[in-house]
Amino acid sequence: ETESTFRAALLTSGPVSDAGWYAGAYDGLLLLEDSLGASVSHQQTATPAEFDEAFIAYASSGYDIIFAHGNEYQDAAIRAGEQFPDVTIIVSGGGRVSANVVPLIFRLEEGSYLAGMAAAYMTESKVVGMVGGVAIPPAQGTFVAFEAGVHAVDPEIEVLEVFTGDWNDVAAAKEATVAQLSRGADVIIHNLDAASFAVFQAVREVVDDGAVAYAVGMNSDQNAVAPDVILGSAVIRIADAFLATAQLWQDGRVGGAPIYASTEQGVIDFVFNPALVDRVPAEAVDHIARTKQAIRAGEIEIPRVIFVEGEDEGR
Amino acid sequence: MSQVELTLFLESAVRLGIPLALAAMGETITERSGVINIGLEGSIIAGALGGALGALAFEGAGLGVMSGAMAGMLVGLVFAAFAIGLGADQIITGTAVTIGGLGMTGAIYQARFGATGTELSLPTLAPVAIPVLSEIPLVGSALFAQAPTAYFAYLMAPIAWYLLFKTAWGLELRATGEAPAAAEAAGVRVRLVRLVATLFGGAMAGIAGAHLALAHAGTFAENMSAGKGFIAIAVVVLGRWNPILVLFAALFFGAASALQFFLQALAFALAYQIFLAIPNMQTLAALAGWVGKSRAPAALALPWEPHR
Amino acid sequence: MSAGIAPARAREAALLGLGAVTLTLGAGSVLLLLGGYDPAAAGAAMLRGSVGSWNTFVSITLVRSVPLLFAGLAVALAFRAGVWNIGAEGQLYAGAVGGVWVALTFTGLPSPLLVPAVLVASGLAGGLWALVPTLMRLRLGIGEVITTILMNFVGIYMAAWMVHGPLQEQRGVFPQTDRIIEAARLPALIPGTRLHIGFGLALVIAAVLAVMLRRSRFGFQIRAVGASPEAAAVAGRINPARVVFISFLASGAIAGLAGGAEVSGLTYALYEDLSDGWGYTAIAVALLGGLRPGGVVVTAIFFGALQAGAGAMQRDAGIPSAWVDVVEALVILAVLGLDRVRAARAATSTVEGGA
Amino acid sequence: MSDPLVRLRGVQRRFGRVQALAGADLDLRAGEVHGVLGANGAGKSTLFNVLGGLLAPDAGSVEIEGAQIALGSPRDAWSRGIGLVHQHFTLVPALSVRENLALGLRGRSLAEISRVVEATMERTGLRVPLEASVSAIGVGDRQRTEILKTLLRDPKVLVLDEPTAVLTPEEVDGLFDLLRELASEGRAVALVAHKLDEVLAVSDRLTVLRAGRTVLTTERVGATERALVAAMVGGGVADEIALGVHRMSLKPEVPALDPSTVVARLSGVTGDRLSNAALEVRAGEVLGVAGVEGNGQHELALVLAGRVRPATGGAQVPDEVAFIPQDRRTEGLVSDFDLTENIALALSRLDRFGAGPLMPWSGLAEEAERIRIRFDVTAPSVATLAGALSGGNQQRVIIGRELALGAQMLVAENPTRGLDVAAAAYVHGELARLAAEGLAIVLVSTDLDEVLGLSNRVVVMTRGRIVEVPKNERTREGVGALMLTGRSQAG
Ligand SMILES: Nc1ncnc2c1ncn2[C@@H]1O[C@H](COP(=O)(O)OP(=O)(O)OP(=O)(O)O)[C@@H](O)[C@H]1O
Ligand SMILES: Nc1ncnc2c1ncn2[C@@H]1O[C@H](COP(=O)(O)OP(=O)(O)OP(=O)(O)O)[C@@H](O)[C@H]1O
Ligand SMILES: [Mg+2]
Ligand SMILES: [Mg+2]
Repeated sequence: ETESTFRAALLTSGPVSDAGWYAGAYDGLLLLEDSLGASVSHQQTATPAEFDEAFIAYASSGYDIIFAHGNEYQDAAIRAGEQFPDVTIIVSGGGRVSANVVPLIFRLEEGSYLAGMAAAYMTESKVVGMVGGVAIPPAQGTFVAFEAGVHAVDPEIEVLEVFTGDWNDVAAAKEATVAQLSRGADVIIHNLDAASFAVFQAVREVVDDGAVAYAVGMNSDQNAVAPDVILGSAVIRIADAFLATAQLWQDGRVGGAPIYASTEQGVIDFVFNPALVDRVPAEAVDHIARTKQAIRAGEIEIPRVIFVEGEDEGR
Repeated sequence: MSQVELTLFLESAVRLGIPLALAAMGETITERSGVINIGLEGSIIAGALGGALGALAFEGAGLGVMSGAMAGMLVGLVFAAFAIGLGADQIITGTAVTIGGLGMTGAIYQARFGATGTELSLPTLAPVAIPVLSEIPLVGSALFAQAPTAYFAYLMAPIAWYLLFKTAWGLELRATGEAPAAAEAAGVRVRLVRLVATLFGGAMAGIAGAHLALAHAGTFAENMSAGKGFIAIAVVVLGRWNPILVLFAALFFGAASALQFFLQALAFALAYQIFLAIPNMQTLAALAGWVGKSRAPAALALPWEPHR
Repeated sequence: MSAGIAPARAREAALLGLGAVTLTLGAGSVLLLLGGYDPAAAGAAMLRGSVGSWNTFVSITLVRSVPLLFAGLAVALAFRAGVWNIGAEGQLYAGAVGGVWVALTFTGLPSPLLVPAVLVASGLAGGLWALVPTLMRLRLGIGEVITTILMNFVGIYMAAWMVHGPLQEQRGVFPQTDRIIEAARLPALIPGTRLHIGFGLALVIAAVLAVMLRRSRFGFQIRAVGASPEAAAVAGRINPARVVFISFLASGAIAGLAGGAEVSGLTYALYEDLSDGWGYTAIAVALLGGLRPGGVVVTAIFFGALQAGAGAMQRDAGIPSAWVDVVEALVILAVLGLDRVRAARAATSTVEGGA
Repeated sequence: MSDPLVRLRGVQRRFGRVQALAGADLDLRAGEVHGVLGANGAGKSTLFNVLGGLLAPDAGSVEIEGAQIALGSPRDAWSRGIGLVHQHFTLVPALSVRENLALGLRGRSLAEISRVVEATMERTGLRVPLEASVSAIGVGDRQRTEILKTLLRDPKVLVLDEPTAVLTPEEVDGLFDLLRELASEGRAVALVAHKLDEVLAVSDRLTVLRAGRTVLTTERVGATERALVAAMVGGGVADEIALGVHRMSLKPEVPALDPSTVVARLSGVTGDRLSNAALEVRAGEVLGVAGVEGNGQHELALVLAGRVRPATGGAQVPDEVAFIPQDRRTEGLVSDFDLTENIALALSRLDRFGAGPLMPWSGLAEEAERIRIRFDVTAPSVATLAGALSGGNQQRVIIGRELALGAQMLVAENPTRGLDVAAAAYVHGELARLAAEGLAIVLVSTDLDEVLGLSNRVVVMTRGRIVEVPKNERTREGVGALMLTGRSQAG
């Protein structure tokens, strides 16, 4: 019987079957089990009332590292961190830092900035749209960057924004998308969970009617979901980020400062949909590739929503 | 709004109203029999999963809708077994059925497609434009270029109305919901009537769920019913327990919901949470304006056991 | 329907109920096995996570029961008066907003003043949220079932707007309020545990309601109006509108306390999704508790244990959240079956019978 | 003699601790009208509910046309040709009369049903407003609807549980003619009623139940009222007074027209079925109000009792008015409350039980027990739910409670409806005694004998107007004519 090296837990506020944000985290947890031999556990919390409870339960039954996958966990994480100094808590998208509570910040802005550039090259109507779920800082950040990416290519392009208030409400997402399409948008990016499928469906319906329009995937590589309409995806490789974080932690290098996951480590990316990439002008593909290099090298400043307490301009 | 935008707005209103109309129409029949099924949400989500799995298995959206109806009905049967068979409290049973329906669909989905889900691509229910009718200016495309389930809802409204108010069966159903003791004394099989009405309601909610999965999203997602069961129950009241009015009430709610996205898309500088609350507030205002006193079936939610 | 039933029939009903319990639990086990999970481990985790130790029971189960307790009492009070308040969910959110607003605004107050102020504000806000459906019923004759459902949605969005807008934390990025100061937090009821005095307050309210309903004149009026408004008016010369008005608002206020106690006793800030449909669960809690305050206390703790056990099932037995919901639903259904057994036994042993 | 159509033997039925039937026997023969008598709570309704398939017996047998059968539901009973008109209405208030009539008649088209309804109304003379909602019609129309509903199914055995209480004398006569005719067609008819003269007038045979057992079955010929009452109440309690008071003529003198004795005064009260109604009620009198159902008597009673404030016109009524309302099951009692609670409903207001925010439960429970015993309510204890009482016993609870109120005025609508002979006599005696002690009593009743027998003054209501009946016209005929025409024969 192999002795497990450490115990890792994951908290999510939504179902891990969303093939997106939460699924990525769950994959990350399984990766820790497979690659590092961690013994793992997951709890899906429904309300803030459960946050403290879950942290205490995991910490007091000997878990070493807890991935709390969402900014909503940050206050409870700080409290638990004080009560259980030996445990390390990683808060995805969190804003508060302590010795053993560390935000893991995904620089998805970098990917969505590139997505914005792609959208700008492809729009004919000079109107593009963004459909969000809940207006939390990481989501707003991706939209700010998307808009910047668009305007980096063509400042004249109009960018629409809408939030449905629900990551999973497909009907709402569909109508929000239709509303933007009807206002002339022909490239739509989303920041949703399960409801993202409705965005693709809405775009597909106008495409089937003969229009030219594209959707942009987000969070995970969604290119295969709707290969007929998705131009490309702004990707977070969450599982890789978890693995890298766990390795850092094993080396004793986690604590007191945020961890950033970006294009630099290849955690964030923008990937064209291979099925549609031949429609993209070579000039655009090239420009985006060059920009990606520049971002990686820190030569381009991507606008973003700053939300970590005391965060400086560095990485 | 321009002409084009208005048309698009109306289309969107109808699209959003249809799942509510389907579920609420079924619930109307159920409630008319004296049973309030707040487990409707469970039937809707089951219909969504049943619809998705059926469409995949039979490689067709039509059979998917049928599977959705069956799944919704199955959930209705569980509700009926306790609320009608055992005479257990309808509200508690409905609460359990909602929780169980949401859980069971998630569990089945994960069992079938893996813990982290998958990017399903389903045969979808494409909109079908009805010749001539869909050419009517303004409302034509909104009403008559929709998914087939929409036409089913249009058809069901008068059919349900006729059944309810013009047939002996409808009379028994209404009597059962108003005064089960009197209905029983007149020879009506109260529990049988209630069972049938509940199964019908479950099937309609299942179709609503299948519509969500196959006509709206083109996929299944956990919790994708997003509270529509509760809104459908409100729509039943707004429609005064009359299938035809319920159809209009659902479209009204759909329009109010569509408005929020158009207002947001027009970039009104208001917090979007306020837009989200608009349909509910508009409905409250509408109630204050027109419904006045409408009365629920007198025996609604009261368990019934034959005297014996 | 108050019909005394014959003993033989009561026995049949009891058997039917027992059958239902066995069937539900059996079905649950089979389902879990089919899903590849161990029902015994699931059950053990559920028990351990809810009543496995005194601390577990106090710090998790009882803590979880607090909002259900307040909201359940609110629903029971309303239902007893014949007011179908399905709106505890919205009233809870309103109460949370009201409470957190006071906690964030009057930071200069000493704790013995600030804590009561927070609770009073949440009660007032919940009552205010109930005022709209109350007036729509009494002035316009519009049934409260629909208006309270609609107000629930409005309440949830109102709270969401608050944490994105007027009450958003200082830096204006996260959808939550600032943390409330220590002085505004509810002290522990049992030192060393997470149980805050909100639980004690709820018990006090339960006791007051119990005495009021059973012993007081106004409580009697509430029961009379709830059981038969016509007879209350004609035989009892009671003004049903007055009784409805007072009990509807009081119900809203108690539901509001659920939200206030949650933010000031547990989460210390307002977040979106504060409640997982507790206002709806509360209806089941109230009904299963027989609409009696004492019964509500028991069923609220039972539901608290169910939720506590659900968390432990995920953590300790590795059962996914969706499956946990299935188990929860089956447990509720099994309890319903047991309730039928109990009712049937009661019918055989008392004169009145009555369902 | 042929086999009876229905043979009930040794039927037993228990509700919790109450043995409602303890071995009841009954034969119903083709061609007969069979009167069934018994004190309140004797088990008459329970027995017929067993025959109607609503209740399952704990023991005993039900034979129909010689075959022993188990009736599983009312539907079964219908299909065996048993038609039951219940003591308490089993109509659906929210539906129209026509819909109520059609309910459960599967296999016939609505048009066909309408034809049969018309024909049956024609044949029986029972006329009902077909399109009206049942919630909007009076008790008389409801009773007619119930009877029609049963007749439409063409039953072989027709059972009517206290159908006459709410009908006018003419209608009672008409109904009895109809029952005789139905019997002569070869049906069996069973009739439950408390008025001995009525039952004796129509029946061929009689059965008396007491405490759940059949104590007497006899041919009409040779049966005396006295023997029947003796069987009903058991032994010597039945004396002449019990019979006499029921048909007494008190005819006390009208109290002096002293304005100081006016207890209540209405002037020009209009609205809700009342049109320009004016009335004075004086201490010490019984003011009888007669009229065909639905002419405003109920509304008048509500105004006089202070339960409704009139829209226009003046109404001076005492603060506290004892009130026996028309519908005991919705206005008089809360079915889900026990007897103490129902009594508390009215009496907890009284100072004599003490003030303060708490309910004086101990005093109220004692009072309830006192009323239970004084009015001989058949219930195991004051903790029995009102809904579980027999109809007559419910009425006793209300009367007992309202009389205990000690008000200056009593408004009573059909106070003895559903009471057995002895109880009705007792109530009549109480009313007379209380009037003599100075209580002002308004007696609204569809029972003309009761009105004429007890009242010092009589008024008639037609279409919301109040007309006083001259002393010399206070006869069944005179008042009857006034009720129909609104005009006195003399005037
Ligand atoms: N201070 C606390 N605050 C909140 N929750 C706590 C606290 N201490 C313990 N708990 C919770 O209560 C559970 C049981 O705690 P406790 O240590 O009292 O139980 P135990 O008897 O040791 O049981 P076990 O053997 O399962 O640990 C813990 O797993 C934890 O979730
Ligand atoms: N559903 C019930 N639950 C409990 N007790 C009942 C029920 N129905 C009848 N009883 C009791 O059974 C007894 C017989 O009642 P039943 O109604 O048969 O009397 P009845 O002869 O019809 O009287 P009445 O002349 O007052 O109508 C009464 O004591 C009554 O309280
Ligand atoms: Mg421990
Ligand atoms: Mg009777």
